[in-house]
Amino acid sequence: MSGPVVLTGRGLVGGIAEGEALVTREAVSGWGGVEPRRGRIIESRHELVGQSFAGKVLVFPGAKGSSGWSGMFHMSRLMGSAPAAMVFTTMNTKIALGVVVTHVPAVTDLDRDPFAVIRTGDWLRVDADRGQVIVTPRSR
Amino acid sequence: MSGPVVLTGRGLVGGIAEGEALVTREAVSGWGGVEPRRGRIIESRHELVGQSFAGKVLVFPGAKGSSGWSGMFHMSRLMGSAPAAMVFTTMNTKIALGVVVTHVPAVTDLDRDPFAVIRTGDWLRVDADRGQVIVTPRSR
Amino acid sequence: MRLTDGERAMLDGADGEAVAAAMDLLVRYGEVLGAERLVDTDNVCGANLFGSRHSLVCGSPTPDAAFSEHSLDAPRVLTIPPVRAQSYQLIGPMDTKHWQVQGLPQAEHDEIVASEKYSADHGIHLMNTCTPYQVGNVPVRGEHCAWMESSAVVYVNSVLGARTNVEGRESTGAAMLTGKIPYWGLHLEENRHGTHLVEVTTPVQSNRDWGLLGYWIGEQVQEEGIPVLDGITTTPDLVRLKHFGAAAASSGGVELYHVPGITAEARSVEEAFAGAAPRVRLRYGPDERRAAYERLNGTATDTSVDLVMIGCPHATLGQIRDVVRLLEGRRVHPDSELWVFTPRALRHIAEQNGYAQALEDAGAVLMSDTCPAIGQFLPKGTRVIATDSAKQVHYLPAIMNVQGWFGTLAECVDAAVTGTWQGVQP
Amino acid sequence: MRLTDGERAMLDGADGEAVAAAMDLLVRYGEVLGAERLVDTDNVCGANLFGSRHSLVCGSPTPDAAFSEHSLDAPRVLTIPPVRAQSYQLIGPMDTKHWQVQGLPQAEHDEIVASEKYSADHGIHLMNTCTPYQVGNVPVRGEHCAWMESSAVVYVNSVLGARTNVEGRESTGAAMLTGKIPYWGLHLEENRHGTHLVEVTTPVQSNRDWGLLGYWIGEQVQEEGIPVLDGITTTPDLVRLKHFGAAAASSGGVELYHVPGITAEARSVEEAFAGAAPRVRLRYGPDERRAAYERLNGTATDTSVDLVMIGCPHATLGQIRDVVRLLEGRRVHPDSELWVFTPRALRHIAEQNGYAQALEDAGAVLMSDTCPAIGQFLPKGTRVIATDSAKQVHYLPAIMNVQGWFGTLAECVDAAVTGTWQGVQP
Ligand code: F3S
Ligand code: F3S
Repeated sequence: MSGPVVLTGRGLVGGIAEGEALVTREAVSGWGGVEPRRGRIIESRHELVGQSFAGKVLVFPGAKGSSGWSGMFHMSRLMGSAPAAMVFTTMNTKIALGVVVTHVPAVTDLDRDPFAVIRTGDWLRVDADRGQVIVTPRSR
Repeated sequence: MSGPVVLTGRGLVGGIAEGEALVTREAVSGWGGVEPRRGRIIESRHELVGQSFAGKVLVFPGAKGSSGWSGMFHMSRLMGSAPAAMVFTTMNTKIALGVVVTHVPAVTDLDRDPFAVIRTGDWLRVDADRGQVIVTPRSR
Repeated sequence: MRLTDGERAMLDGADGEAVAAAMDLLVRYGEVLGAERLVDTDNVCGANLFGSRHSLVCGSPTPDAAFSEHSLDAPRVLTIPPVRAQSYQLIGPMDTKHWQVQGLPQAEHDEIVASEKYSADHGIHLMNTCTPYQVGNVPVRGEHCAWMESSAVVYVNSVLGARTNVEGRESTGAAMLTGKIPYWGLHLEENRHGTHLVEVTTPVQSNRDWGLLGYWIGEQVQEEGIPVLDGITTTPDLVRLKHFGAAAASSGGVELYHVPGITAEARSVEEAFAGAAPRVRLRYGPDERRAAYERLNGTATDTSVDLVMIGCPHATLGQIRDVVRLLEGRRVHPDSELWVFTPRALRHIAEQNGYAQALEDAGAVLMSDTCPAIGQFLPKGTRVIATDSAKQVHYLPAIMNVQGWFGTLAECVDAAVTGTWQGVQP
Repeated sequence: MRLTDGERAMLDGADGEAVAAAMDLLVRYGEVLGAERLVDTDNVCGANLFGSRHSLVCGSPTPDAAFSEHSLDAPRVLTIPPVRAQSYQLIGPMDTKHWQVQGLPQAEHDEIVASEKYSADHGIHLMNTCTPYQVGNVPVRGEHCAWMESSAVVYVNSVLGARTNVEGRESTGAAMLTGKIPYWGLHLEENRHGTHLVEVTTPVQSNRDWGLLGYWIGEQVQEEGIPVLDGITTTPDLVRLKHFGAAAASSGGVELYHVPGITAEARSVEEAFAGAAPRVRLRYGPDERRAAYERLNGTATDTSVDLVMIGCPHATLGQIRDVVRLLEGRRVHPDSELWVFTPRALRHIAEQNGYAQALEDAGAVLMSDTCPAIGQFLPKGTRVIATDSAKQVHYLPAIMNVQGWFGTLAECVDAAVTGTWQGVQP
C-alpha cells in the first residue's frame, strides 16, 4: 500500500473538504445530465450513469452541456446532494460558475494528471486554500 | 435664334412625347417632395418649389429621397399630373422604377450635358425609341 | 437583360397572370437600370397597405385591383395569388390600436384594416415597421434582399452585410410574387466599396452624437457615396447605428456605409476602399458637429413644445424602458403630448412588461405601425415638435409645416414634462 | 482581479446590498476563471422565471428571496432593485397562453405568472425565447454581452460578431444588476480564432443539411474548439445558421464558429485562423452526413408518431408560414399532435396574419415562451416524436425517454398528418 500523494494546483472558492473520490474522464452535463435531489448522474450515455456524487469528491474534466449547469449544481447544494469538493482539469464558464455557486472547495490546474493518480474510492482531502489535493489510495 | 439641337443617349420605357422643358440641377424628392394632384414640387428648399411638371418634360439629375419615389410619380400619372417625359443624368433604383411606372418616355446617358444645352421653356421632343432629345430653344 | 428558363416561363404565364405581370415589371425595371440579369431573393419588404388616398384615385378598387395597379403597375386588374417569397409589410399609415389618436375616421380605419387582411391572407408578414431587423428579419451577410425604406436598407446593408438596393412599392410587389429582383447596384460586390473617407476627430458616443454624425455625412455625400468612418473609438449598438443610418439616409441618400471593425464588410479603412484611394476626404470635428446640431434645430424658435416624438426609427424595448424610467414620478405636461413608436410585436411585449401602462399613466402613448411623418398626422394644433431623431426632425417640419427641436432623449422627456424645450448644444 | 473605483464602490455597497452581492458573485466567479478584470455590458439575457421546482426547495420564498438565492447566489434575502443593464428573459417553463396544453396545474401557472410580473417590474424585457436576436436584441460586432442559452450564444458570437461566453443564471443575474461581466474567454479577440478546419465536400443547402453538419461538427469538436467551415458554396440565411449553431452547441459545446465570407469575423479561412495552422483538420462528406443522420435517428424504431415539434430554436414567421402552407387542405392526424414554437412577440404577428388560426383549424397549436425540452412536457402518452431540429431530437429522447425522428419540415408535417414517419435518408 502506497502513502498519500499530494497534487498541487490552483485552489478555488476556498475551504477544506474530504471525501471519497468519484472519478470520470468524461465531462459531466448539468441540465439533463444530473438530477439534484440525490446528486445522481442521469445522462444515459455517461459512464457514471446512475451514480451519486453526493458527499463525494468529484474528479472530472469539467462541465459540458447547456448554460443551466451552474443552476443544477446550485440546486443540488440546496437539496443537500452536492459533492464535497470538485477537482477538474478544463476551465470554462460553466464549471467556474458552477463551483462558485456550489460553495465547495475546488482545485484545478494541477501539477499532475489527476486521472493518472486518483481512482474512484480513494480518499481525498481537498484544500482549496492551499490549492492541494491529498490522495490516500484505497486499499486494493 | 439657333436651330434645334439633338442630344443622343439611352432611351428608356419607349415612345415619343413633346413638351416644354422644366429644368433643374437639383435632384427631386418624391415622397415629401412632390404632390401628385397637380404635379407640383413642394420641397421647401427646392429651387422649383411651387412649380408643376404636369405635361412638361422634366430635365433633372434624377431622384433623391425616400423609397416612395416611384409611388409618388405613379400616383401623379393616375391623377393626370405626370410629366410628359423625363430626361435625367444620374441612374439609381428610384428614378429607374419611377420612369417605368410613370409610363413616360425617358432618356439618360446623353452624349452632352443636358443642363448646358436645355433651358426651362425650351421645346423638347423626347424620342425614347431612338434615345434622342431634340431641343428647340425658346426665343429669347 | 438575360432571363433564365424559369424566369422566361414565369414571364410567359406559366405561373399565372399576376406572376407574369410581376416579371414584366421586373424586366422593364431591370432594362432601365441596365441590369444584366435578375437574382433570386427570399426576403422582400414592401408597402402594400392602401387607404383612401389610393382607392379614391382608382375609384374604390377591390384589393386585387389596388395591388395590381399600385404594387405591380399591371395594365389591368389581376387575381393576385399568395406571395411566393418570404414577404414583410413595412411601416404603414395607421396604428391599428391607437388610430383614433391619429384622428382617422372610422371609414379610413376600416379600409386599412381590410387592406391588412388582404396582405395577411396573401402571406405577407404584418411586421408593420420600418425596422424589420428588430422583429425577426435579420438577413445574413451576402443575402440578396429587396427592401423599401431607406433607413432599413442602410441598416441591413451596412451593419449586417445584406445586399439590397432601395426598392419601391412596385418592384417589391413584383419581387414578392416572383422571388426575383434585378441584379444591380448593391447586389454586386464591386459596387459596395467606400467612396468618401470621413475622419472623425471628435468623440462619437451617444445616440445624439451618432445622429449628428449621420446627418452631417448624408449632407456631404448626398446620393452618390459610400462613406467610410475612421476614428470611431467606442463600439456602438443597434440603437446608435439605427439612428446614424436613418439620419444619413434622410439628409442624403446613403444606402451603405462602413465603420471598420464594426460593420460587416470592412475590417480596416483600406479594406473598405478595396485598396483604392478615397474619392473624397472629409473631416468631422467639433465645428461640423455644432453645425449639424444647429441645422437640425434650424426650424425652431418657439420653446413651447406641443409634441415629443420618440422612436424614429421605431424604438427597441430598451429605448421604451429608458423613457419609462425618465418619466418616473413625473407626468406629461397638460399642453404637451409624448408619443413613443415601436413595432407592434414589441409593443406586445411592452404591454406585458407594464411599460405601456406606465407610459399611459404618465400621460404618454405607446404607438405602432406608423409614425407622424409617414402617416402625416400630429396632435391638433401642433406647431412645435421635439425629438431625439435626426430623421424625424428633418422630415416633420417640411411635411407638416411645424417647428422641430432635436436633442437627447432626456431633453425630450423633460420637454414633454415641462412643456418647454431646454435642450443645449452638446 | 482588478476592480475600477466604480466597481469597488459597488462591491462596498454604494448602490445598495443587492448590487454589492451581485459584484461579490462576479468577483468570486471572475477569480475562479482567472479573469484580470470585468468588462461593461448593457446586454444581458438570463433566466429568472421560477416555478414550484425552485420555490419548493426554498420553502415558497418571496420573489426577492428567489432572485437573491437563485439569480445572485446571495447569502441572505435582499431587496432587489430594478435592473441596471438592458436585460432580457430567455426561454422559460411555461406558455402563458397554452399552459394547459402543457398539463400544468393552475397553481403552477399562477406562480410562474407572479414570477414574470416580478421580472417585468424590475425592467427585464419578457422576450421569453431562446432567440432574442429574432425579437429585437441584435447585438453589434464587438458588443460585449452576457447571455445564457448556448444556441443563442453561438448565434450572436458567430453570425453577428458579438462577444459573450455561455453564462449562467447567477452570473447573468449579477450582470443585470451591475452591468458587468468577467472579461474572459470570448470577450478577448485572441480567444476567437479558429481551431478546427472542417472541409465540407458535400453540398450543404437545406435546413436539414445545416442541422446535420452542425451536429456532426459538435460531436467532433466537443467543448474545446472553434470550427471553421471551408467549402460552403451557397449563402445560408438566419434559419439555416440558427439550426446549425444549435446543433453544434448541443452535440458539443461550440460557442463560436466561422464561415468565411458569411459570419462576422472571417473573410477567409486564413483570417479565421489568424494566420496559424488549424489544430485539427476534419472532412465532412456524404459518409459523415449519412452517419449524422443515422445518429440523429438512432433512438427511433416505431414509425407511429405522437408529436411533431417544429421550432427549436424558436421559429420565424417564415417558418410558421411554411408549416401553414404545407398543411393546406390537410389536418393533423387524430392520433398525433403538431406543436409549433415561436417567440411570443412573433406569435402576436402570426395571430394577426391568420397563421395561428390556420394552424388551429388544422389541429395544430402555435406555442411560445417554452419548449418540450426546457419545460419537460409532452402530450400524454407520447412515445415517439418527430422534428426538423437536430437539437430537439438530441435532447428530447434523453430527457423524456421517448423515441425521436429527424428530417425535413415537409417530412415532419407529413408525419403529423398521416401519423406515420416516412422520412428518408437524404
Ligand atoms: S417610418 Fe420609421 S424611420 Fe422614422 S420617419 Fe417614420 S419612424
Ligand atoms: S430552448 Fe430553444 S433552442 Fe430548442 S431546446 Fe428549447 S426550443
